[in-house]
Amino acid sequence: MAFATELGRAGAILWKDLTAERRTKANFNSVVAMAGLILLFFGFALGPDAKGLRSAAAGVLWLTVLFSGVLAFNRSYQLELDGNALEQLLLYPGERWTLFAGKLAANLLFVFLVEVVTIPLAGIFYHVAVPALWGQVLGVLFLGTVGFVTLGTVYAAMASRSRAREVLLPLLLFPMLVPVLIAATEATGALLIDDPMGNAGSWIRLLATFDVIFVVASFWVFPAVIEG
Amino acid sequence: MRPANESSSAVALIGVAQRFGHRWAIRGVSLDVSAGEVVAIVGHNGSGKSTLLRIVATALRPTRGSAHVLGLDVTRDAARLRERVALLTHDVALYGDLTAEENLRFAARMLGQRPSRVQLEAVLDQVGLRAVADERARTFSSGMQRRLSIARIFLRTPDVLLLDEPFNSLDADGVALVSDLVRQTRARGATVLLVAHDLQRGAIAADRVVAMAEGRFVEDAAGATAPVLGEPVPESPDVLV
Amino acid sequence: MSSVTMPESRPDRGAAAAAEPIARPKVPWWLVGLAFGTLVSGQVVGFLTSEPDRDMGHLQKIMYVHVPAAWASFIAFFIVFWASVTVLWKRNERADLLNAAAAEAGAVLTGLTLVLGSIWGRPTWGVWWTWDARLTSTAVLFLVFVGFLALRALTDDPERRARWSAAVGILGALNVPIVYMSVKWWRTLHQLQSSPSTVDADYVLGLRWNAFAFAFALAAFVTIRYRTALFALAADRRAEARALAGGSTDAR
Amino acid sequence: MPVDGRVTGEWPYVIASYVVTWVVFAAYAFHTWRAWSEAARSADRPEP
Repeated sequence: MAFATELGRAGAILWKDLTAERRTKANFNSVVAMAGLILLFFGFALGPDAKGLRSAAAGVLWLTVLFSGVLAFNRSYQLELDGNALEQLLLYPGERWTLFAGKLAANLLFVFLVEVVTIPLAGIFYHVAVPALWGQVLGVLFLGTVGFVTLGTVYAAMASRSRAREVLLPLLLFPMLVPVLIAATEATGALLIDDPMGNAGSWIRLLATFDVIFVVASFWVFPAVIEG
Repeated sequence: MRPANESSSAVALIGVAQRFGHRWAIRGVSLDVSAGEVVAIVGHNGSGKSTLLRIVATALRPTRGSAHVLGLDVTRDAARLRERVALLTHDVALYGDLTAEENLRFAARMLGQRPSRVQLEAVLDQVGLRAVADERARTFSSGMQRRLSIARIFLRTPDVLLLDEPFNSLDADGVALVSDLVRQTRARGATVLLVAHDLQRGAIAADRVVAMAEGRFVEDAAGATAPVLGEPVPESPDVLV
Repeated sequence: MSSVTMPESRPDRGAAAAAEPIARPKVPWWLVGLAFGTLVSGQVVGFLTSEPDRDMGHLQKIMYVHVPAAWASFIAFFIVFWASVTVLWKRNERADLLNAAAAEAGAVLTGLTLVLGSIWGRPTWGVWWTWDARLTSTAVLFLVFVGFLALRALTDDPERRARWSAAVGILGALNVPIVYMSVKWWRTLHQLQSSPSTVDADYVLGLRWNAFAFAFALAAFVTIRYRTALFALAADRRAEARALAGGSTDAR
Repeated sequence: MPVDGRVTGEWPYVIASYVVTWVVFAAYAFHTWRAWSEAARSADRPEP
């Protein structure tokens, strides 16, 4: 019962963030535009050779997701900082982890929606057909995004309230994402060519391990991060 | 002066000090408020009165001293206190892209309630915003935004009600709304602490007026005219501020 | 008129604390001496006991500073992790000072490890940088330390700074083994040359000696930085006592 | 690069690595000393 009430609070935050975003779409449109730009520019940097583009596609896709997604996290807290809604948020009864659960769910959904647009675009630009193992590719996308968004949600809670927040968030976040970037890129790259060496499995396990560790740790540290 | 008895006092502060970086917003204050009392804290900007309220509301951990509300420690028992204490924050704390109804619905859900549209409209009606229930809070005047933030208080029946500058940008009707709220809260035996730099004449019947300056109390006018305000003689037994 | 309490002074310990002199921090000279002595002697021993390596020749001698620096930075990260957990668990402000001291020393040591690895890599592999698992994960470690210190520098409120850097410290420390594993697998799959990891028995004495020397140096630096911070905290407390000594008022 | 399986011309790199180590230690020791003396000075300073 009590747990259901707490989940209800997380649901309220998710609903509130998505409603606000649905109204303006300002965040979504700019992040998707940024993702498109990054995809295009990597294409220019890599050259028009179709074979080279195809082999670079997995890495480019993940970098695009990371670089464009990171723009969203600070904004998700900007909503709370305008009019000092955060103080009110912290004064509601209930557990603080629900705030994290709500923010995490909202950010996850947001980044998934960005990916829905970005991934087909990457497929077109980089000449990648729908792979035979598309189910596993989706699994990698899910696991990689969960790891990325979990840490992004924690670090943005700090960065958005500090000076120089635009610089601080990537500075804190990106070094932490090295395992996500490597594992997700390797797994995606392998799966796009039907995983001939059977490597994807161990990378997926690494991603899953990363996710479990950091989801648990983030729920633990977040109450200390968000207060005051 | 009487010793702070934590169990019988609604609010008991002893030697509370609050520091922000190198600045001391509160430099050691002690306050004892009985249950059912209405206490007004007045003072200029930066005198520390809002900070004091935020400590009582568990929004800040006091740097020094002890603070108990309803017998509970504001630092240790903060989670339990939040169920029984409500703060009308200085900022309106609204989401501009949500409608009035949605802002209120969000607050209700954060309080663990599942209100129907009709219930929410009834509350909006109380603060005079029913007509604009489906308009975005961003389009509201500051007075309307203030009313909407007051509507959140109407969702609850707190044992301690904290009001930070409740009259800000309110018209005469709005001021009457707040004074009604205070009267009703007092009538059901709950405690009210309110903070204002400019108390509107006759708006609040306070049992006590406390003045703050530079992080300390400078006056404590219990049942008497508060000299700092230069207000006329009150009607017994309350202080009309 | 009933009781109007006017400002009164509270003759509490604050007034006494305001006048009290603060004890100067003691520099642990024995530790500084030990660190310096073992560093110098360790390097002499290293040079005397190590014949040129079959493949690397005299380059092997870089191992006596490179590897201990890496090990010492790992110790620093353990301290950061432990101090961070203590900060969040006990809300202990002294643990935060230790956290800052260890992170700063750790950043210096990881930075040194990177530069030394680069100097070693140039004649060995012909490049200044290689995507070796250890070098790469040390670089990530360095960046985590840098982020930690940047966050501290950009956060003013000491209480908030303590909580935030503890969160970054815990998450960063948890990530170290995962980063190392991921980089190692990544490299193995790419079939590049591996780093010289087997240590010949001739080099063990010099390596151990230098490892202790770097650990002592780390201990000396962290101790002095920590005591400096404690000292600053005591001075701050005195200033606080002065600020509050003007007396508090009661309204009861 | 290895010639006959053995690296040559290695001394400059060995010397450089030890010089770098001592320079870094000296610089950090200086930084530590300066922070210490600054804290000591501010503690001695009377409050305004």
